[in-house]
Amino acid sequence: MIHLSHLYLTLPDFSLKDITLTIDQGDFFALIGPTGAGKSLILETMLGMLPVHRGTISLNGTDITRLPPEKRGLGIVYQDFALFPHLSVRKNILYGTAFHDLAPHKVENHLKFLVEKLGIAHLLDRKPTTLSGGEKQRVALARALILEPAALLLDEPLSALDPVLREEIKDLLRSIHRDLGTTMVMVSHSFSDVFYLANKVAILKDGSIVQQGEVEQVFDQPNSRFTAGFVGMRNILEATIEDNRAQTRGPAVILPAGNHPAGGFLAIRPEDICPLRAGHNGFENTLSGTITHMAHQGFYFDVWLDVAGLRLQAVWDKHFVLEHDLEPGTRVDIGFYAHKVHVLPENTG
Amino acid sequence: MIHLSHLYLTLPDFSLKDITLTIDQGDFFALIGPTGAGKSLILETMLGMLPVHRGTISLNGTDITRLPPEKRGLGIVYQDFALFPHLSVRKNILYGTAFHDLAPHKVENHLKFLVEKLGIAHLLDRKPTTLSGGEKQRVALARALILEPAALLLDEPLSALDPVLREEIKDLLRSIHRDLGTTMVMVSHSFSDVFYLANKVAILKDGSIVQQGEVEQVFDQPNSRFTAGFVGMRNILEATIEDNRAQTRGPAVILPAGNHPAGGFLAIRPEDICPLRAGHNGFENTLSGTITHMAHQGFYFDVWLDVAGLRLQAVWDKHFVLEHDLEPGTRVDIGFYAHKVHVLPENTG
Amino acid sequence: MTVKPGVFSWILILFSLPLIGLIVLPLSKMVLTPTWAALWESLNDPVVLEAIGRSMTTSLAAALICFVFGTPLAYLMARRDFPGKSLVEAIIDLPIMIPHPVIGIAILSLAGRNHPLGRMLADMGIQVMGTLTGIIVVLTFVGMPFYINTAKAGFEAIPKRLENVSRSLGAPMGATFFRVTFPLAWQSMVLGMIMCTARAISEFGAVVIVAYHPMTAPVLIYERFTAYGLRYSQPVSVWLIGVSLILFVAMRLVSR
Amino acid sequence: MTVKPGVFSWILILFSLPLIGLIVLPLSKMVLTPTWAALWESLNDPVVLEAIGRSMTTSLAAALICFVFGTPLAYLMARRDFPGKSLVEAIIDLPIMIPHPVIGIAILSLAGRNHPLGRMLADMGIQVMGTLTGIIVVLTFVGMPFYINTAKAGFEAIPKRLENVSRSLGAPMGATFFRVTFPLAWQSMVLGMIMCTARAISEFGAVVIVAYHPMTAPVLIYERFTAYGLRYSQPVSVWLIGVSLILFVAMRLVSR
Amino acid sequence: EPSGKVVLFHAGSLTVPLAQMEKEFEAKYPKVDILREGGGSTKMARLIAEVGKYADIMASADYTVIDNNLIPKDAAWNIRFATNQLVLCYTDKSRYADQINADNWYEILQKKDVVWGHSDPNLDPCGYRSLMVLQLAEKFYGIKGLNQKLLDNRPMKNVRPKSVELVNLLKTGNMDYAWEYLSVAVQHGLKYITLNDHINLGNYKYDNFYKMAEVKVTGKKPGTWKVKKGKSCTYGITMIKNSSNKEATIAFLQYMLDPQGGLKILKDMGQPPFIPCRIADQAEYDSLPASLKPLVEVKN
Ligand SMILES: [Mg+2]
Ligand SMILES: [Mg+2]
Ligand SMILES: [Mg+2]
Repeated sequence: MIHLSHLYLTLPDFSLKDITLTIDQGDFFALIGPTGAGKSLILETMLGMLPVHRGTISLNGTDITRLPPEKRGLGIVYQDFALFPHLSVRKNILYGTAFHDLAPHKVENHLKFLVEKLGIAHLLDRKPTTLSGGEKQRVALARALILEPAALLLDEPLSALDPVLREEIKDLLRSIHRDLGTTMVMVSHSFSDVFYLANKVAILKDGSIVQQGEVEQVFDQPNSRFTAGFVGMRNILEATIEDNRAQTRGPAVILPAGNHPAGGFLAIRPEDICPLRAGHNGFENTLSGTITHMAHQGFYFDVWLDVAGLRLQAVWDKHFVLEHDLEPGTRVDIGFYAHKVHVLPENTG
Repeated sequence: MIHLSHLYLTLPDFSLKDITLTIDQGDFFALIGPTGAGKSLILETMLGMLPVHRGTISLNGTDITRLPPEKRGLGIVYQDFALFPHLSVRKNILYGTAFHDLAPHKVENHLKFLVEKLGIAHLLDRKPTTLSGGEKQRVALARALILEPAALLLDEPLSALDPVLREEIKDLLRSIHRDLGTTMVMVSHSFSDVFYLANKVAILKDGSIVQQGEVEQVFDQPNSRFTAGFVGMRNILEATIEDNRAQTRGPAVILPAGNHPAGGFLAIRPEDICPLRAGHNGFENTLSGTITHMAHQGFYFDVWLDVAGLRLQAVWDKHFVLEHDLEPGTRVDIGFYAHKVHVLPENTG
Repeated sequence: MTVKPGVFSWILILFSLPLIGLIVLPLSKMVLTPTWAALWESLNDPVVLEAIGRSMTTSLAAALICFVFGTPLAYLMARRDFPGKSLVEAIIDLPIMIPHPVIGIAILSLAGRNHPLGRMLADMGIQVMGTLTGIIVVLTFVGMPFYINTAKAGFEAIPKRLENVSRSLGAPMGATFFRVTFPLAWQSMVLGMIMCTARAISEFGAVVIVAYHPMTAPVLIYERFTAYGLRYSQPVSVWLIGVSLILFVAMRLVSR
Repeated sequence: MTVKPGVFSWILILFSLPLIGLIVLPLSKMVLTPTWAALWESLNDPVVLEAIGRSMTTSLAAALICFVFGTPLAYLMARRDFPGKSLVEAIIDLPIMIPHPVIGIAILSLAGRNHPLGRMLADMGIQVMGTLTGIIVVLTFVGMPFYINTAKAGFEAIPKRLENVSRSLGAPMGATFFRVTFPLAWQSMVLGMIMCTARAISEFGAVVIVAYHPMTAPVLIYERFTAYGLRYSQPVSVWLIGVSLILFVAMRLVSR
Repeated sequence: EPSGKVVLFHAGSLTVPLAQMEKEFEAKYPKVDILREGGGSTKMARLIAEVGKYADIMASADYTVIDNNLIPKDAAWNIRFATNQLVLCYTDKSRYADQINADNWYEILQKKDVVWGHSDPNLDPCGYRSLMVLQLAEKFYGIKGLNQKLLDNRPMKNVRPKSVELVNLLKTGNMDYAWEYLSVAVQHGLKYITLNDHINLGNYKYDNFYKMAEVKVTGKKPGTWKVKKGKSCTYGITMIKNSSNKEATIAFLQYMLDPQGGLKILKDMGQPPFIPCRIADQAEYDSLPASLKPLVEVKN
């Protein structure tokens, strides 16, 4: 278990403020936020590369706040792989074993196991410069994993890769986590990667944590406009609220039962705004609108609607769109569940 | 119209080979391929920054192969925005007007129009260093557009942006193209961006064009394993073919009518592999399989299936998955159209 | 309040001290020895003032020449690839390794009336031996690598894309250079001029061969040291170093 | 076969020529003037051979000292931030601007018996005036900025992340330095030693004050020039430059 | 009125009095700028004769340097204007400073821990004269091998190009003893041992004894040698033939050789002048500029 407690860090042009996080054994923990939010800094701080000004970091109950990096037992994989260019792949992977008291035959077995699992057994005698991006990332993973780190820190492990490679490495990370049970802490700026890989997430903005929790929970219950936007709620509507009825600038919207503030924002995912089809009549909210424009996105369509003066965005299945000959100008009936309407208090970022 | 004819370019560690392209007035043309395929080099060559070794470039019928960049009338927007850091936003945008014979009041009007359209009217007196990534990209666009370039070249205009900003700028590019009719040539490595924005696409690999044409056509009819993989056909199956029946390593597959090679690869998009629902019985291929694992991707699920020993990947609607309680181990019936099976000859890349 | 600095850091610091000491100890002894009276006295000596003025002006003139002719060269080296580029790079670094007396001798032997170039110069009324012209030529020679290498690094630090954008916006190469490259590289150019001036101010061996008179400050310091001793050379050194430092600080401030 | 080079490129080239000429013309004249006979003759002169050998060995010794003590300093400057860092940077650059005679004078006045340090050295049997020791001290002084700045640039070019990874893999700072940083920065260190040696080989003004005898090659060249004239100094210059160039090429090759 | 630059090459040992003369003369003739360049006399003469450096006047610490290097090509005459003698200089801090005297100096100079030196005999008359003093001392004191024993205790590193440079080495404690002209010792406030006239090269009456000392110095090219014979220290001065500012040059010479002008300064600084100055023969006398003739007599 890694525990960051009220961590403060001040750099000339940036600071981390009051970072408190708990990463449990076996977690795949994601740190996510826009560029410059301080995600990578948290990793550096955990690694011991940056001086902490206030607060503590503990690993399995031991305070490691002042421990030098080499004594922390955390692994790191950087976006740019950071392989040692002067060493062969084998020597890269074995680099750390020289500093640990490991039995040679165990190291050899572990190496064999890892390079098989990562599919790099044929690369052992190559120099890193001759490898592709995906191969480099695999070597970087093997180099960290061979030491069985208490946790593996991943700094945007997918950003430098092509889309095809990205899928490959994503699958690989997933399978490493599943099969080896390594605790992972990943920095990312893509929520879809987080969705695919992580079980817990913390959302950062300007050096502070805006929200954290289980991925599904943060995804479903963003606590601010910022998080709502970040987790893909593209419809954010100003509204005044009375009981469970919200008045937007266009139509009124039924909210889930519960206590709501008098004013604030409604956030709705585009994929939760559905076309009314036969057999789907449980929607609390049914409205009528006109398609203003559409964008083919491969598997699905982005659809923009004008609903009584309110601009809404929906994501609809490609098959449905084609079967129903939807196009700009078409009038459609839509519906969404009350529980898919998220209410955010007025004063959130 | 921009026409590249049999262009060759040799650099110390890379070369472009026999590039022939036609970009029509008003096209949104995408150049796409993995890192290092030579996409950006083609832009540089069109701009006149790199010496062409063989072949010609013409613009509206005039040979511009040897013309210096400043006489070509092409605009460029780079991934890193490349704003002049010592000039205010206003001076950045007006920079090029000093070199063109433009009436001052027209320049002023055009500036006003563009900054309104791009939403940067309030930034005119700022220095570029104080802007966010999205703002920078808008300024870079305004700077190029104010000269009404014969074509606007975009070098990965979305890569340096956060996901949220990326959507914003994507919409903006779309609306510029629609409203101003500017011919666009975009380098990208994401097929989904291309799908959203472009009408034509050329796919590059190792300095050569592998395939080009209308986006929908390339998307539907990739001519090689490489393109198939690139346009998202994640199921690529070795097969022997007789008439319109293909024998994979698992089940047999019905192909669309037509002449097929005796051996080769079948490529099927994951979103074309559908669960069998009531009322959908037109599939030529219906098979039965077991879900091996699943990944929640937000709006949809990635589903991996074992179909009589064949590993297939499908993308299924979230609602469907949840409504039917699908999970690893569930047995499902699936179907796909014969015309969704793409046959690729054996010897392709 | 920080990650514990390891033993290794202390070893680094310990090993770094001898060289720092080698610079600081002799120079501080040099600067601290002269009395205020001696400093004041030498400030009233027109020979001293003239020599320091001459060192400053000739060094600045050399830096200016490097700026005018070295900037294009630095820009070419930073931006263009051409066959023999590394040869040109080596040539630019040559003045660092040529023994200083050889520099003076080589320049004198070109400028003498036994050489066509020398005759040409003489016909134009240009003398090298024993003139400010000659001093400036020598100082340009020794200072040039410093200017060119610094300016070149400055140009290299400017993304080529900015120039590409400028040209795509209709600015020819010249306009691009003056509107984009120059304003952005300006600070490195000033830094290069400072380095060049600094190197030029220190030169003795090459200057003393080309021009014993008129005396630059280092020649005067040498003359004073060998003829009168430490006591009379030190105040000149202190003033020269002091004035140079003020000059460099001023140049940096102006370049902001 | 290429994008038309504009007028501007030609202007750049034209402006670049004067400085290239300023280096190439005097030096080629210098190198081409001596006859083979004169070159051969001076090669048989033990005084010449000794002086060149002395210049080489003392300059290399200075480079070695810079390597040992300058490498930690360069590494600190490249990797650590500390208050007063820009002051230390300025101190490291000082030897470039200190007039060469002043360098010699300053070092001599520290080394004499009238200074505690000088007495300490004398008690240890170390003499500076007129010894190889003294020459090496002077050459270290003048060559040090070249080594430190080049090595520092080399260290800066190595991504800090490689060191971070090494430490996260259990290697303490020292092991990280020797297993990762050092092998990767090796080429810049050799380049720094070449720059340092080159600068040291050229030094005259500071050396002649500390040690007239034993003579380094530049002092011999000066002495020959002033006592016998051009004809007898040129062959020595040619040999010195030639041997230096061979040395530098060899060092570069070894560092591959 | 004379104006312009006058370039004056001179023996390093004349630096201090000449600086004083420059000041006085430039005050008298403000339009003239005297530019002095001091160094070993032999070297300075060679700079003119062999390297072709420009000078108007050459003042040597050994008048024969002018005869040997400059006459007849670069100069027509040679005026002897002052004498000097060699002394052994030291400071309070020199080792054995409290013991040394005119009788035991050669023993002190043989001590292993004593650092002593002289200037380069090939470049500076003071250098070969210092060596002559050692040879004469061997003869005068009748100690066989004294010269060699002394030289054995003087490594080459203690030989410097100019005698005046040694003063700084004494003052900074880098050297204990150095051979200098008396004038230099006086001008720089050094302690010094005055030697017997037989060996100090200061009294022309002992020229016959001085003649027994012979020093080999380098010739016109490396590897060639010529022999210098002992002779009393006599300073010579000449005007260089291709002087382009004869008016101001002659005006300065006229001032310098005047018993009320330059010669007085020399005298005050410990360097006995010849009054009047001397020239070798009538032919040279005839070639003198008219304004100098009254200040000079023909005397050998
Ligand atoms: Mg980051
Ligand atoms: Mg690119
Ligand atoms: Mg004067």
